[in-house]
Amino acid sequence: MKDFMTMYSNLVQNCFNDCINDFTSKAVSAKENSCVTNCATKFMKASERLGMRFQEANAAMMQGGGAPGK
Amino acid sequence: MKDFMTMYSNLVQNCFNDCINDFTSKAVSAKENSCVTNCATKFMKASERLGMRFQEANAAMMQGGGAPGK
Amino acid sequence: MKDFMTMYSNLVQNCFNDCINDFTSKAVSAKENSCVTNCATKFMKASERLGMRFQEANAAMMQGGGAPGK
Amino acid sequence: MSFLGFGSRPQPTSAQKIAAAEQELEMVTDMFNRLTESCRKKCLPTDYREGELNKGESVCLDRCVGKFFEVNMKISEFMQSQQQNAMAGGGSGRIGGFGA
Amino acid sequence: MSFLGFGSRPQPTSAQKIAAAEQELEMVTDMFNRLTESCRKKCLPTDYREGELNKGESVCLDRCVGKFFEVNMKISEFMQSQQQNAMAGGGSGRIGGFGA
Amino acid sequence: MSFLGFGSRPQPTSAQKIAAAEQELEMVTDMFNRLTESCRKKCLPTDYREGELNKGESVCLDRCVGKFFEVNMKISEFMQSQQQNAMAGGGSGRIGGFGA
Repeated sequence: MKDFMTMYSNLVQNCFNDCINDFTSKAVSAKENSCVTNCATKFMKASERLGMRFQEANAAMMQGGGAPGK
Repeated sequence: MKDFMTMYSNLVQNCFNDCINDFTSKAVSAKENSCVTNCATKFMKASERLGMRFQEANAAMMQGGGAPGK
Repeated sequence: MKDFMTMYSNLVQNCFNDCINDFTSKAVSAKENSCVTNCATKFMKASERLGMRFQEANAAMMQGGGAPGK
Repeated sequence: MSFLGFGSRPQPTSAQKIAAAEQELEMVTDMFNRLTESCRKKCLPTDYREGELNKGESVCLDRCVGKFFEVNMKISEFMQSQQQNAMAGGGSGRIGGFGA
Repeated sequence: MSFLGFGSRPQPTSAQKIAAAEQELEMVTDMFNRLTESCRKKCLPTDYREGELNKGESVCLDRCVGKFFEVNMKISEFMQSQQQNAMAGGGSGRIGGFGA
Repeated sequence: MSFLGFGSRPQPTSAQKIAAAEQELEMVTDMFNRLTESCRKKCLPTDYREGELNKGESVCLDRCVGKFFEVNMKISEFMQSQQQNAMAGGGSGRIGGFGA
């Protein structure tokens, strides 16, 4: 649960930082809006891919030079 | 209490990072000194303002699309 | 223990960020490799030096304007 | 969990309510700290020639909070739609057994 | 502590095993979060003109994970050699009373 | 709380002393981690052509620690004066019910 919240908060902060740079107007522009959606979509896809690769690499490492018992 | 400490540590680290960039001399210069004071002053004023706006926005959100019970 | 893990993780992340910038090839290059080793070596030496200076400064501060009781 | 606007849920017990409230407080505090960090970087120049917030900085901070909330809302909706796609038919539409 | 590859140790009790497993999980989660942060910065441009991962980004992410693990391995070895120098003759070669 | 130099306080109990000492340790550790991060960025170039600290880097690190402490002291004083303004007449001059 805590991991999910950290992930969620990171997502909000990162997409805000990357997409919202204009404070001359109050409203979120259409361009900013689509940036945020694309950012969130890409972030989720990247997390998924990184998670798979991470598990593979971790499993490989445990088989290779890792501890046998635990 | 922990929140206060985090805020305090952030304040020290941010004002140090922004204001202290000369390590050719040992002493904190007059210019660095006034930068640190202004940084701390402005940081506190900004925190206060952000806190007010945050609470307003949070209250508005809860009235708008939020959960009724809690 | 937790402090050691934080230090270790910081070391890995910092040296990775500073040394690995080429993703056109799969293999870690000789140059990247030596960068990582130098980074880790320098990081440890810097931590040691900072630790000593920190303790000295802390001790001096406690003697100077600090609380007498604790 | 009003800050995330995840909607209503079945009746919780008192202990669950307290746990949910604590978690919400922690979450809101974390969000406020992140918002502060982001808006400071976006709105305050780092030369600090004066301690006062000038007009431009103040307006920027106000808009920054508003836009941060909008982004948060948008991403909350996005996550809920993702969630609904993932467990279509199975669940209650809330994210990961959230809150109470 | 297989993620760090710190090798085998004397037989632990059950309680120690559970504590070590919890610590390992926390450590692996932290590493994954750091890896995610680093690889996102290295591989994803921040203009977000599309939501899909394109070919170049996908390949970059894959290689990023591989290289992150190699760096982690290399630094783990480095720390162990440091440790062995420091306590030559005294200990079991593990770092700082690690795990069980 | 000597690191922050917040001055003396009324007599605490043993349990309060222990809690305060633990909190102080956590605080000092956090400060050291932040100082390390800042001084590394200020003083060490990121190309790492050698593993040794050269003369310039060493001197820079030493001065960095000194200046970090000065900034910390200055901000501690600033916070105390803020505090005294805020609760003029009411309190003991310490910050937010700090320590013991």
